Amino acid sequence: MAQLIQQLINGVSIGSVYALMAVGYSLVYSIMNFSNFAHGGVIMVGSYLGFYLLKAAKLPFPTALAGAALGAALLAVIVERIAYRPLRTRSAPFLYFIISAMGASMFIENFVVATIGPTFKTYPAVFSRMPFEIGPLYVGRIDVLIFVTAAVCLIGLVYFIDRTKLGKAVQATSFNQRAASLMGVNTGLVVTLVFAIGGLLAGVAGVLFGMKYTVYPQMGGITIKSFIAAVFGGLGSLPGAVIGSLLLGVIETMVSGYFSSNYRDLISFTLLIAVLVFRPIGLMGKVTEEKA
Amino acid sequence: MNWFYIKGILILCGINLTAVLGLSLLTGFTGLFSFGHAGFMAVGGYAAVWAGLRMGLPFPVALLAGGLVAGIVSLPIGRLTLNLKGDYFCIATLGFGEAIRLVLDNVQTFGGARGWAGIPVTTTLFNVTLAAALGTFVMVRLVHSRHGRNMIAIREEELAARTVGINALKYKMMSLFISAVYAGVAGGLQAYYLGFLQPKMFSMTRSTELTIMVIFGGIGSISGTVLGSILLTALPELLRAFALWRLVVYGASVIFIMISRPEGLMGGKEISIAWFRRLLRPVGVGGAGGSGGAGGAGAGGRGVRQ
Amino acid sequence: MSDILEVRHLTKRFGGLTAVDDVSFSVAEGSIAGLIGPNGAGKTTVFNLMTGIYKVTSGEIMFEGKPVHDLDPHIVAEMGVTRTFQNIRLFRRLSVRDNILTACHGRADYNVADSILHTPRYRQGERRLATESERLMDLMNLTEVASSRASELPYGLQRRLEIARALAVRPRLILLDEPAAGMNPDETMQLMALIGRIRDEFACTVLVIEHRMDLIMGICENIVVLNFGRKLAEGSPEVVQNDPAVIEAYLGAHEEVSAHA
Amino acid sequence: MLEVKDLNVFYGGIHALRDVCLKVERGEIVTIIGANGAGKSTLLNAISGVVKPRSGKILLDGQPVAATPHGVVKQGICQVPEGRLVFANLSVYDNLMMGAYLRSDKTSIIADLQRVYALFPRLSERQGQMAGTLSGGEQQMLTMGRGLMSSPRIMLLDEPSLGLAPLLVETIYQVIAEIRRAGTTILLVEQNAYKALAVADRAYVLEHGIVTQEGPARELLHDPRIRQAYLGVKQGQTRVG
Amino acid sequence: MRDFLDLNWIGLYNVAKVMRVYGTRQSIWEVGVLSMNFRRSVILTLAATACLLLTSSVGFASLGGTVKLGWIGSLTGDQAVWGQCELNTVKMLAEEINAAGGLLGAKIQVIGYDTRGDAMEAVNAVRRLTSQDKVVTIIGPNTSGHAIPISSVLEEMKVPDIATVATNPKVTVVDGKVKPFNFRVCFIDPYQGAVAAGYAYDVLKFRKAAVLYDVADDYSQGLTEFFISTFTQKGGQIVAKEAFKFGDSDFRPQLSKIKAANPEVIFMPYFFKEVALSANQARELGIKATLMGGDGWPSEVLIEMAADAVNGSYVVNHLDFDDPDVADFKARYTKKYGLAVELNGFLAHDAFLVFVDAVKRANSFNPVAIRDAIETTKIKGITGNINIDKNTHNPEGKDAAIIKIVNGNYVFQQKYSPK
Repeated sequence: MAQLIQQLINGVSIGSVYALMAVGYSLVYSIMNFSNFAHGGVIMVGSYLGFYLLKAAKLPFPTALAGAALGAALLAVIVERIAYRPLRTRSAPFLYFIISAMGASMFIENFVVATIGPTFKTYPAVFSRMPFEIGPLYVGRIDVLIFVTAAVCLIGLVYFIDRTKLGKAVQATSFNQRAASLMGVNTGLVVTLVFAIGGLLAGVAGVLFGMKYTVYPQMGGITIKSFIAAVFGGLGSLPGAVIGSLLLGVIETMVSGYFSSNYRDLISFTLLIAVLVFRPIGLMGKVTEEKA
Repeated sequence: MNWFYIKGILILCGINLTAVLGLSLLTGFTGLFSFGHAGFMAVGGYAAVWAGLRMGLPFPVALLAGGLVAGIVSLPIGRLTLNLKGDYFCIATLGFGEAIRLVLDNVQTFGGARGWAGIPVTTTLFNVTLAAALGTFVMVRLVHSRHGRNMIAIREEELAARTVGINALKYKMMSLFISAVYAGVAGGLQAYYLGFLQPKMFSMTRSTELTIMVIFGGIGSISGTVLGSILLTALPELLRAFALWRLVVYGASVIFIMISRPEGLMGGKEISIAWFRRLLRPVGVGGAGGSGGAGGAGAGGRGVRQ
Repeated sequence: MSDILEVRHLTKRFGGLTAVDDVSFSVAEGSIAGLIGPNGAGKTTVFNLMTGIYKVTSGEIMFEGKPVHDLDPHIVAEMGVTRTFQNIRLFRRLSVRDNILTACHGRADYNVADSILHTPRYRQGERRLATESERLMDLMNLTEVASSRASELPYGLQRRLEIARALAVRPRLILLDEPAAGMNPDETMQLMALIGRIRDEFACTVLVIEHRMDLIMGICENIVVLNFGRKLAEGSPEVVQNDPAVIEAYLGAHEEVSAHA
Repeated sequence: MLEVKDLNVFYGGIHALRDVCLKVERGEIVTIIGANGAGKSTLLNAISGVVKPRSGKILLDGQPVAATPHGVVKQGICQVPEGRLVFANLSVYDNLMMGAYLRSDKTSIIADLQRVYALFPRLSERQGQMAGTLSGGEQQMLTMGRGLMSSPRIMLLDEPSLGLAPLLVETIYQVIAEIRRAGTTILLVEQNAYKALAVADRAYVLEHGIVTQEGPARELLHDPRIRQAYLGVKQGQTRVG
Repeated sequence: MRDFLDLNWIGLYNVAKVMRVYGTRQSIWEVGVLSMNFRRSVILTLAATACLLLTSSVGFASLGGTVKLGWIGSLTGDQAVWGQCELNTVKMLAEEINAAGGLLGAKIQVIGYDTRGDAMEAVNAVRRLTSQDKVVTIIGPNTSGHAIPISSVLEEMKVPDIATVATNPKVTVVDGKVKPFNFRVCFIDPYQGAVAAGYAYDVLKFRKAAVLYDVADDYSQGLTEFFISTFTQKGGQIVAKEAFKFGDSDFRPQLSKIKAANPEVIFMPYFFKEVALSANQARELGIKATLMGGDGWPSEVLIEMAADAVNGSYVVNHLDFDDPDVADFKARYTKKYGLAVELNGFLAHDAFLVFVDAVKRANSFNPVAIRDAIETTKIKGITGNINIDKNTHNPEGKDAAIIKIVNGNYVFQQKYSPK
């Protein structure tokens, strides 16, 4: 019993990491309707920024976190300007966006390898590594922080999107840019804003990921799991991304814990495909029946 | 430049071309975007080596067997995933590719993650060229038949295609099957070229590279596919002297081609004899305005929506 | 004349919304019939149900005595029912010729091997498809623009191409979804003539959704009126025009336009 | 009030508008009629900043209008796009409030909202519903209501009757007349030349991107050439009624 | 090398020119004269490609007074940490020899190519090194997956290769036949696995072991296999065998399961990043068992990332870090590059020694002569005595060093060979 609960805790904590990355990715997806594969690269850069701000600049943690988030936001905006905007003004199909995103991701990763180098970096200890012990169970401090951050980010974003005027403008832009611009919405700015928020989230995710694990140029690769989780939950739905992430985390954990860690991903993927076969838009995806 | 080295690059071009041709049918002509094609290469590679080494089949037959097995594997996958749209299909194929790799990592009969060594090096420039040329020939003929046209129709407007009597699922399956066969053959060629197989060789990065080659060459163009795969295979080699920076340059060129020429190198156009004739006409005299199909094509500069 | 199409108690629900509610009507073979009603009455949904794009919730659609509901669109097309779309859906990046050639595909039966080897069967098939599409382009006055991209055609020609593409399937029943939308009266006039010609030359039955009353009343022999997913009225143009329910829900009391003229 | 001078627009390689000149006076309804592809929508898009003209001037009260769509809206020009471009994923209320995006005076926004609800009672019934689930007619009402919410000085209406049932077309045109009565200037682009000419004060005829005719709407309505080309009055006439 | 750089820039400039044409095409398109420019751009592309091909074809064989030494490995990708350290090491040693008068009077020029962690790239790189650059020997690569496929090229071009850490037995011997041009300076998977298992059972007296390994990694699978077979043969019990997949950073599900099996020792045969993460997580879950690992462990980064978690763990290593020769090399490296030496650096160091020794004994730069000389290598490297066996091309009888991590230091315990 204790082990089952411990595994659940493990699963939720892994899921929270996925969720934190998936929220920013899903936000951009819901507005731009394409998978921003450069998101992982932005997370990685955010993580490095946080590392240097903490270690080299010796800034206090909140300042370093803010700095990393801002830096990542800036990078996300730059990527949008260079790699996506020209495509957008030409309303190119989503395929081109994905390829451009891959190019950007490749560029960012290898740029870091070439300049900073491939070595892993370790965050200085900001929090104690010692977990909370509740009876036979262990809950990591950073895990709690990550879970809370993911939840706060989600709630903040949902509030922003659903309750604020700017959020409505974002939704309107996502549905139809031209119509939104005819309402007086500066759509270019809105898109920039969306990428900036996505970048902010990526920066936060990067710093927390770096603290929990480590920092290295290929760390963006883990976002693949977040994409899968977002698909699982339904693309474009922010709560879907989070729920999908938590579910994927728990499923992976349960499969490794009670079935076979050798075939964990195979089983998770099979489950994903099974979900998609019965519900092709994911768990909470927007139903858009094609109108003839 | 040394011939031995060039030969190596050319063999690699041929292997990539074979795989990319298949993917071009799926992505460029049928409009489906796969992230798992390296998975089919893996299946084909392992099957071809199995057929050659364990069953003793001659090389060409083993290659075909590899292709066939990859094709057969694609059928159930296609049945389950081909109804998914856009990114959902991408993720599903990505999942498939990773799953194949995981299985190969675990199955010790094929050497597991440690790989399968001791495969005779049979792939030569001659037979790679032959395979790629044959593959190109078949593909050209295929896309110029009603089958090819039906696939293009599905890419352009699936619903309309279905209402004029095109069995969309069947043609998508056919497209996936054929592209898997190509990938399988390419996997076999690769296995017999390296003399070694390891699941690591068929990572998602490999799938991504193939897709980038298709898009780079141009959607819906066989000549673009040929050009794209040769150029992009050679590019990293030419940039070899830049060591650390070459993948940075590679990534930048991919972005650059997407934003400056998003329809890819050829973009729906084909190089034919007539095209060459136009090409060789003095520039500026002949073609202003573009004549017929070749000139007027190319995904509209600024899309007029609806 | 027998009925080529019979719709019985057709119902379609989307979640809680009933888009089509117990609708029954029939279309006589060789006739031109109209389906009208206010926006949102469920007309296009009926078309989608007939062509297999949606699955019916309950009820039957019989085409030439055989059920066609719940079949896939391509099978329905093979049986002889095809359609056009409200928002034109052409193969945009293909030429006019290739649009039609593609739709003719059912007329050739060569397989993949034939196409690779260019067997006589392939050559015959391709020749047959080519002649067929040339003939269609001729009939529909599209020969001049045969090499243009579909997306580059002016609007009226796109409509015509879509009809031509549908005819390439050799339908026994063709469903036209607002073919006159966005056409001026002159073009609408030509379209009316065209629909009549199609019926005669291609020996097929036409069912058309349209808001342009001049067109509907001018060519339809029988009209079905839908409102809120239910059948409101059915009958000849005269009957429908003077039906008070139809006037109230759809046509409106007209301060007649021609008064200005 | 609004003046377009020698406007040239290229779409891809196509010369979509050639030296188009146009004037709309305060309080007028001016209509532009013409065949499909004549450049009517392009003209509206150029005025509202969606399309960049190659050359020419667009003046509002003698001042050049802004180059971006949001700038144009700020100046009091609002385009109601064709094809019922509602924000399907937002509620009716939210759609209307999107119309008031650039305004911040709460009380006048609410007053305008009441006015829109009075014009289109259907919208007030459905204010909580997702716009995507509205019928075509309701969507057209919504786009117009949304346009009004920006409290425009001049409204550009693009094909308001497209694809609507006859009864709805009547309603929409009544509303158009009413909007004008309330003091908003209207530039109307229509396929349905009859309706447009009946409601408008003046009209322009656009053919292949060139203004071929202009004059009071009533005169054009009786012009035999126009009658034949755009009103379909040729042979006997089969007309309801 | 420098010639290459210069000439390729010209090619690149041509590419840039082509791309500028692409860039402006968008506006030209609008005027409708696209076909002309399209054709021009294609011609330019083809021309540029031809330029690139031509310019890079100007290769030089060993000019009077230089001898070329090749290196391949990952400079980018997941394995880049190790690859870059190897190349740095080889370059540094070459510079040192050159400064001291060179090798047989010739200066050593090191040409290093990236494999991107891709086997095809490795083959291409070797083709280029052997044919165009005409190197006399190749050092590297750092994974078995690349060392195996290059052998056919080596045999065709008759150039020897000395692998650094390619530990799969099949790198040098396949189906009982030794590959004539493949050598290595490290011990192989079966040996290392057996050392770990033997030490755990015989010396540390553990009876219940668990294994956590990377299922997608050949090295990890190899060690796991031989650890388990030796340990069970001796009478020990494997209470849990759990896998993760390369790229994972969270191991708690597997560790929770291992914890429930209550082992005395956990064998972790993978690289230090994952070791640090999994060790930390094991301790966070309250696992108190001793941890044990192979030559993927030793690194300064491991201590930095997980000093407490790995305290008291045992590592099977190639060398004793406190050996004076090792310390000297470490100091030189750190002084030059400002970085700590990764394990691969030590093996690259010894591979370089083998090369230098073979050239001296062969007294020739002929690759085949060098190959013959390597076959009879008997030298003392910093990782121990390297006596290449003619029949296996492996350094036979190389003792493993057992190291214990004590308070953030790698403390040498003993040289150990399994019985």
